[in-house]
Amino acid sequence: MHAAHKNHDFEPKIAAFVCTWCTYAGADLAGTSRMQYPPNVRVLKFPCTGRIDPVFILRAFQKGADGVLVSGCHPGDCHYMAGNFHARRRFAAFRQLLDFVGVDLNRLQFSWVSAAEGGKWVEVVTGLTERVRSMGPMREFKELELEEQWSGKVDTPELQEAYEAIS
Amino acid sequence: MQKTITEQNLRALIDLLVKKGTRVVGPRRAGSITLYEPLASGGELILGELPRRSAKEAFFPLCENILSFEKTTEGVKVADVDPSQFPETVIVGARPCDAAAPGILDAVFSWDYKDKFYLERRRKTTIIGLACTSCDDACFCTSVGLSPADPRGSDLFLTPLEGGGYACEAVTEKGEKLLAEFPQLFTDAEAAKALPQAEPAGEKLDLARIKSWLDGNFENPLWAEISERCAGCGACAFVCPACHCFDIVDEGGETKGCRRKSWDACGFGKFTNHASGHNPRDAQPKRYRNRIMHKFKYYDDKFGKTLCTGCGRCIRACPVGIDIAAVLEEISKK
Amino acid sequence: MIDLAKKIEAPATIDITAYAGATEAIRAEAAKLLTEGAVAAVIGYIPGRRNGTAIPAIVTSPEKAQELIFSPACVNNLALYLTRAKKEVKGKGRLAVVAKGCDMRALAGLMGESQLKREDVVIIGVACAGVYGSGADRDAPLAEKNIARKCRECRVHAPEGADVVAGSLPPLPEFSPVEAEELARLEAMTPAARWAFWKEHFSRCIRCMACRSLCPFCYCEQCICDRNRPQAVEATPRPAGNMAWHIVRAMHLAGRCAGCAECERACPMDIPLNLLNRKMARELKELYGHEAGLEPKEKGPLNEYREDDDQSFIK
Amino acid sequence: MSRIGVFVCHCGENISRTVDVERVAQAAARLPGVAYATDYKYMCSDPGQSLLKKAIAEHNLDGVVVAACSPRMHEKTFRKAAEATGLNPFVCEMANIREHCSWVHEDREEATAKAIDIVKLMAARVRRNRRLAAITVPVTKRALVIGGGIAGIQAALDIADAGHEVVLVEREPSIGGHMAQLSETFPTLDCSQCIMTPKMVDVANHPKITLHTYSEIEEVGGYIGNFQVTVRKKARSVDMAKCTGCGVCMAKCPQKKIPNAFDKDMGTRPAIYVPFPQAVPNTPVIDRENCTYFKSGKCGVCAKVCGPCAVDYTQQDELVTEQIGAIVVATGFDLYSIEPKPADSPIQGYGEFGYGTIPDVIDGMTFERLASASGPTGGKILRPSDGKEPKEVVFIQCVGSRAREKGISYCSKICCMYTAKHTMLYKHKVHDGQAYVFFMDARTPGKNYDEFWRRAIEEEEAVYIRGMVSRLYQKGDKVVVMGSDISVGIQVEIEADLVVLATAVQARKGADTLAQKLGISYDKYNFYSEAHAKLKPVECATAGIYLAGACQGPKDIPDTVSQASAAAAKVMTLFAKDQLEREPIVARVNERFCAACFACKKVCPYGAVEEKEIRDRQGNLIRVVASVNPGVCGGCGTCQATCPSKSVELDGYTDEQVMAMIEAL
Repeated sequence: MHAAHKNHDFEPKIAAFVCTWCTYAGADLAGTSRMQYPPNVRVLKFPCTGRIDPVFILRAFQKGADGVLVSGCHPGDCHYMAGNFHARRRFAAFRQLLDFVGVDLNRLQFSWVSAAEGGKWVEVVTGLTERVRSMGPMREFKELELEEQWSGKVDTPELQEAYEAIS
Repeated sequence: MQKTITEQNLRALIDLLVKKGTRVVGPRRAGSITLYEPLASGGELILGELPRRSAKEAFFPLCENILSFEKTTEGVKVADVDPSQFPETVIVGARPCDAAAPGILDAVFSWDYKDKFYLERRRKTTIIGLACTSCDDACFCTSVGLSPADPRGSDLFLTPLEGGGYACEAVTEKGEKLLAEFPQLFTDAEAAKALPQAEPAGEKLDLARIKSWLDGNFENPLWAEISERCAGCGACAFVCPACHCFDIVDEGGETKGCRRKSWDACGFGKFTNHASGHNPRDAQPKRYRNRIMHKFKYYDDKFGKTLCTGCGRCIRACPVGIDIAAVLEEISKK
Repeated sequence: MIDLAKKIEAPATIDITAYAGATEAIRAEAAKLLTEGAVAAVIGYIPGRRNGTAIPAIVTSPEKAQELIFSPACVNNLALYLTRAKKEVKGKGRLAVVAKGCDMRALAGLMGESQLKREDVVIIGVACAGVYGSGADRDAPLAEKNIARKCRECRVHAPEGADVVAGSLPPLPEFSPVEAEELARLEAMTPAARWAFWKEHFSRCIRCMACRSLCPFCYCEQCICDRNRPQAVEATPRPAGNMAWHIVRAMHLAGRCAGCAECERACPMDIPLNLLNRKMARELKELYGHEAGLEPKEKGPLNEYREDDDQSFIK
Repeated sequence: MSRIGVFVCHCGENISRTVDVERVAQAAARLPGVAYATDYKYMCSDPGQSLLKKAIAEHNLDGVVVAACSPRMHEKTFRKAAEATGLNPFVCEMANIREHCSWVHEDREEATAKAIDIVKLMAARVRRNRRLAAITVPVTKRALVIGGGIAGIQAALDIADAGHEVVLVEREPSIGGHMAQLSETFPTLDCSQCIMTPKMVDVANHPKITLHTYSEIEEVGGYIGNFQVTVRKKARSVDMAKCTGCGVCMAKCPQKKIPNAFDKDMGTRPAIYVPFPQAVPNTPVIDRENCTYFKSGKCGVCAKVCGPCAVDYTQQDELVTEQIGAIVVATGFDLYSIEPKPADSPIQGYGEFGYGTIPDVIDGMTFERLASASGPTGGKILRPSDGKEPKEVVFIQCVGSRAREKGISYCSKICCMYTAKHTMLYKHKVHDGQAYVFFMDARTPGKNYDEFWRRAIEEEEAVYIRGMVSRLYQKGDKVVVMGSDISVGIQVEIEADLVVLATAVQARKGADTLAQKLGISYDKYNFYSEAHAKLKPVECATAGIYLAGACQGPKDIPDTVSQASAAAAKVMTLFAKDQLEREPIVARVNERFCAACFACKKVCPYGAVEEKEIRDRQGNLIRVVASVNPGVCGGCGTCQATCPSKSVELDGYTDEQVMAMIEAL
């Protein structure tokens, strides 16, 4: 289970948006069970996947995430009854949109991880980390962030440096 | 004797300037439209089309950084943008309505506060103007006192000639310098006949009369009549060569970011929104009134100039068909 | 409904003499409503100064109603003037609106979103064979080369659910669906190629917000993109913020956009915005069988769910 | 917020073994807004908490991040500690560097770097945390029980016995429900009425119980602790205050041939009637559809014979509004019928059993009435067609239940047991009769249940045939039962005198309508949904509404009574306080920016969003906006993710907090 993650040229940054009742607890279980997984993931806790706004995913990519995970309760297990059902539709639509503007969906994963599925949490996080690592950095949004309108462009060494820092 | 240049040499001029490291901006194909953009070569220059946006962005960018900041343990580090890094620029093929705009805008950018961003770019820019031989029913430069062959604002002015090529008139020193720098591209020729200039349909307007009506009609039902249909977008202002409102925002992160200046428009509902939530221009007619007042009264009051070159872009761009030429005509009849 | 047989036989040029009948009917109905005092204003179209143009007009007198027209230049979706974004117009009182089939879909959507009550508006529907596209030749007869892209695939030529219907439909030629083809072309690309496509288009965006201002569904009191605490989308027209804005816009309209394509028409930078809307509309139809604007619906596809919704994408 | 304290816990060695806690504290000290950072061996210990409290006071901290274990472990601990110093508990957050870091990573460098990042995220969040105040809601200590069957009766009595007022609403003219119809009950064969009627009388006599029979719920407004419930009291045509229950009206009513639904239409009753002799209240109602006076204006015998002049033909439906603090829903069940169903119904009838056209094919409840001493036959088992005593009776289990092809996949739970009971009752009454039972398998989990079932086979000689019945048809005066015995693999054909179908338990007709009034959810069979299948089996997700009995799903009497008492206990727990306090993680609407599209209302799983009118001082309506009732909001935040303009925000998880965290990624 434990991926050897030494000597990689590139360590992806993975943002995980999870619900507190299922997936956060599942990740806790992975901890109490002393399972091992790559340290690339940063967890942001929400009450429910229903609270997770597509803008957060977009923003995470813009702010440098190379991969994003959204995970919550299995259908029918939602602490709030229907939050994950609403989230499911929202993300079904949003991922199509991201795909359409050219975001490689291999960088974006949705999963159901229950409070009992510590092992699944490890699997999901490890799988996504390794997949994104093999894909290399998410260049698109980062490059875009550095771009200016031609009229406002000033080519400075700092900008050049920032560009080079992406990969 | 008159200097002339062939179209081929005009394109060659662009190539030479680009090679030299000068930024050359001219009408260029951008997707399905034409925009003033930096040209990579003379071949990219589009002649015979009015770009969708004006040339003002060469001096007054759509968006530019004015400073960057970074919070460190030692405090906040602020770095100003250094205007000396702005590139030397030549604008090629600016139509009279675009070439005339900076001359109008200089006043506001160098009045009490000297806007170094604008002024430095302006100083470093040479404008090669180009007379119009065709126009459409939105063009109304003649109505506001300009003409399709008006060299005002251009440093070098080109007039298309019958049988091809352009007559070149050096309007300013910058223009003469350009002629002198590339003598091989320009020929002295007997003046061939210039192509007939375009003839916009509108009659010349009595701008003084319009202004005097505006002076006394801050409140008038006309404003609502014209602009109830206004959707409140900024298309008119953003394509306008003379509109120059901007917003300043800080963007980026909490610890690191940029202060940016970008175009704004008085048509936006939030344009005059106060932090308190109060909005003095709380309805679209008040906002549209400001647009007309600013162009034909306030700017005149302050700088003695009209803030419109009659390019007609706002008429073409307006998604609800608000037609500034028609509005002016109506006011002039009042 | 449109007679298919008639459609196939029809010529490639649309006979718009029927539009004159629509004009007459609109004038009569508007004058009647205004004279009776049934409405405070009629929102319709009047000719613009320039040849082949028409502009929205808010008409309050029976005399002025005689200026109303319907022609292929009547491109605007007048549903816009019934939204809370146009408080000045809405504040006049009960309104009548001239609506093409495509505009009716926006009205239905607004009703579903509690923005409009059916009884508060008189809908003068108009049978519409098509309108001019952006930048099209407005002197030539309405035909394949100058008809708007959305009209080529229109399925709502005859407005349904209007209070009165003005005009009648001429025979309708069959046009190739260029938007659908463009969508298919994009979908066949690699993600990287699509990114390049949109990046190029969005980089041209100047954030004039015409797309937002013309959209009947962008009636928010405060757009999230105007907020700066927190800032969800950068306000400046840089490529990064532009991309974010257009993604957010498309997402907020998903399941709501009824395809009037006003965003695309209004865009002074010619960004093919309706492709995004169409893409989302198609996905939501495929996923949840939802089509926006066919009738006022209490809930859109993204504010309801089924327990057995597709979740094949969730691992 | 700008003076945050970061406290990094070693957790003995649990964290410090893999995470360099000192370095985490040092890095934390440099974060924006952090005024103080330290590390300590055990933050959760008494000295650890003292350290926290002392630092808050000494360094004038206005926010706290405890980098330690999971917030699920100790968030409460540290929030309490912070609160003790006068700090708002909601500005204290935990950075989980144990379960999410030290325990799952081995590399010290990597784990330390990650721990620093986690602290950074939480510090960014805490800077935007708002000081939240606990929400209190007043509680009206008055319960509504909907349904007067055994579940409703039990719940009502329990709550009333605890000293709280109860309003019990029953749709029928009498309380009692299905249990009053039963003859005997499994597994003890108690006489159902003997144990039921005393409870009914208790209800009628209880000073704390207001009974509305022949009444329905018209409208429900409000929220936990503060419901307003309007009850429609249908016109009884008899003044309950005057009626003495003497029964003369019923005896004198000339219209006596109305099928008695209580007896499954086997007996008859007059047009002015009580459903059964032990009815509570013992006040008759006039069945206006069948009453000659109401049909033709002639007759009026009952009014003439009524001594106290209680009969009132002019009576109208009456609407009564009750202020209620908690609601127990105990609306019970209906039995499936094999009759043909509408074309669009997902549930099918049984054509192969004759769609209910064979007179001697009856359901279990009809058999109960036949077996009941107070039933239409006086307790004799006589078949409906010709009144003969059946000598061979076939019982068929799982009719409609566990029958996916008929549209119901669930097990009705009680049929195995009551069929076994029926075979016994039959054998007791028809000594020379033979009972056959077709069954898929017997489900007898319950105290003394399996013993009871075995007794039916071993002592009462019921023949159990494992298999399904494929067809029933009339042949002469017999009903031919064609089935299979899968244990021996043969086809079986029995010529029976009577066939009894153990039909499925279904949700009450109209259960969905009531659920919509109450704002509670229900499954695809219209059974009401509990908030959690395991841990909240009595609560609805809508706060303040509780479930009892078969309205939630098929149940037998002991389970029903247990759940009813549990629901009562929940109500009493709620009523133990004058004010309801809850975590302030609730959504709030920014009314200024709300565009009133009500998308939030559409997605709210709790029905917490209301439409609020904003009026000027003269009372003119200015606009309508969404408004969240904090007493009802569950705190999921689906509204905020749905709101296009983010004009509704979930406290504790605002966009500002989330964006700050994303920024700090």
